[in-house]
Amino acid sequence: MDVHVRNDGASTVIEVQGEVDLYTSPKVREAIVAATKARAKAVIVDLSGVGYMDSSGVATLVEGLQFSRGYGGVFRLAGLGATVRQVFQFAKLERVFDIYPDVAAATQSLEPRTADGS
Amino acid sequence: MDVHVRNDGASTVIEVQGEVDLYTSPKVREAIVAATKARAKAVIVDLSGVGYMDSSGVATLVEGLQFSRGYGGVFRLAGLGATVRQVFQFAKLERVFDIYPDVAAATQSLEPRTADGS
Amino acid sequence: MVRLMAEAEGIEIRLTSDPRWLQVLRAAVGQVGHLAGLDPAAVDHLKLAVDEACANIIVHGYGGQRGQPIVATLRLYPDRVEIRLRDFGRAVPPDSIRPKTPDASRPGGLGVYLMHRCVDEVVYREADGPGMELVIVKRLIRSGEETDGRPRP
Amino acid sequence: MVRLMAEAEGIEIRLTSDPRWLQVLRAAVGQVGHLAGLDPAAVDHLKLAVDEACANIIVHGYGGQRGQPIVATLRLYPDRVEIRLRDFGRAVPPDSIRPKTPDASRPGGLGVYLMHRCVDEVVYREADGPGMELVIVKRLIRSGEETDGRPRP
Ligand SMILES: Nc1ncnc2c1ncn2[C@@H]1O[C@H](COP(=O)(O)OP(=O)(O)O)[C@@H](O)[C@H]1O
Ligand SMILES: Nc1ncnc2c1ncn2[C@@H]1O[C@H](COP(=O)(O)OP(=O)(O)O)[C@@H](O)[C@H]1O
Repeated sequence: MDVHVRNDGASTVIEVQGEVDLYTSPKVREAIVAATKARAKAVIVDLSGVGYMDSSGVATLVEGLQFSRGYGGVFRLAGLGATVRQVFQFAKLERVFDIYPDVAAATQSLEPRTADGS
Repeated sequence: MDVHVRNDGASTVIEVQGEVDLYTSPKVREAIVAATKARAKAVIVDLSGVGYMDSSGVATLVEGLQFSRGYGGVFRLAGLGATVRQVFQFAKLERVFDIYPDVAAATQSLEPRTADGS
Repeated sequence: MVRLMAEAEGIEIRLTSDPRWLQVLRAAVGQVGHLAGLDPAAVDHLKLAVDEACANIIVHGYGGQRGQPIVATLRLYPDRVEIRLRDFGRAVPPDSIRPKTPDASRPGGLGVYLMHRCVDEVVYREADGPGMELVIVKRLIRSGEETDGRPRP
Repeated sequence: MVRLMAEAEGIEIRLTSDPRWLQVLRAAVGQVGHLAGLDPAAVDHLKLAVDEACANIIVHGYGGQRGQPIVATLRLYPDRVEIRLRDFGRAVPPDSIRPKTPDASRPGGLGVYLMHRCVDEVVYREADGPGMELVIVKRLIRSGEETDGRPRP
């Protein structure tokens, strides 16, 4: 499993690749803790490369959401595949998280609205 | 592993999906034996859906080639992925078989040449 | 094939309580599910149930201590896949291990609940000796049978 | 991680001489190779070597008889993955098992040859008791090291 973090001004994107379980979730947690400690305005976790996630991965994301809420940040998930989405459904967390089809969609809605747009 | 056989006039296409090993190669052999017993003019084995093949699979294809040569038939392989191709390289069989990028290419060259094409 | 399937056929995997072996066990469980004819979603469910059960053995049974033995037995029956997990750690009364209703305000506490969502049976038993024994059953839905078990007319 | 990797860490898989378990063993071997940090092509090679060795145990060691035991031990070392296969079938002198040069005019006879092409060591040994023991070694190429083993300047 790999975790890549990139900062593109408005948001911190945490890209996760591989299987998230008891062995690998600490690495995801590390990235989330770093981003939320730095009080990133928006954290987007890109799960499009994740084919498997167990409850330790889910718990890590719930923690991230709580950290982020603690300072009024935005915490979003993007690109959940069918297998991962099912775990969120089972855990009744589908409505607790802000879930977007992909990072582009998650980022786009962060941009400040144009004057004539609101 | 699944084996699907289709006859499209000029050729019998044996489409193999999955992993070919000691457990599954008898199913591939069955299809090849049936086609060559029926003296199919051309047998094309589509391996594009095969992610793994061991020596029992290779032996099955060598047998098929021999059956086919026995009555002057054409025997072609199509769509080998990197993993399968490597096994053929190791076994020094890359030049023994007629290997095509896909079934379309393997079928096309079977068609009788047009009058002005030769 | 039918003859062989009539009796249980199995494979046994002995690992230690190190989280990195979980992915190896999952890969093996996935292939057994595939062999049994489960569809890909059902295979995922079986993998998740076994993974959660093993993670609990590592975290609760062995308190996070590495290098302790876990024995997984994967068996194919005509009507089900059965996976037994045996540990030699701290045992708790089998019926004290119960699914908790998910609570979004608290991370964790999902393992046993997910196991029950994913498979047909989750039975903890007192082991013969130290530790616990768990049997996980995933039933095969044969063609001609509805998901609710009623045969088709 | 470094501390854990300094000693061998392993997983043991007990299967029977039924060809359908080969795919389960391969899946587990693949994950162990992945854990070791092998690239996907090297993982494929390791899987093929183990698969060919097991197929030979089934066909030659047990003469095709089902239900006979095979024990695979998969170990991670800092510099290599080591896989031991133990059977309890008909033994032959270890050095009689040799790679044959591929011959396109004859199907079969490729197993041992492919094993040697795929991994760094293939060592058959007389077992302690009936059957044979085989050790397969795939070395890890660490960054800063060339494929020929010479350290970079
Ligand atoms: N293998 C086990 N050995 C001992 N206790 C266990 C075991 N598995 C589960 N438990 C107990 O069941 C409880 C519920 O587990 P679970 O639903 O997975 O949530 P969590 O592991 O997050 O606490 C655990 O907190 C633990 O007390
Ligand atoms: N596990 C084994 N037990 C006994 N004999 C074996 C074993 N593995 C290989 N052999 C012997 O080595 C020979 C070469 O094997 P191989 O190269 O795989 O070709 P093939 O299996 O097609 O004969 C076999 O024919 C067999 O005599």
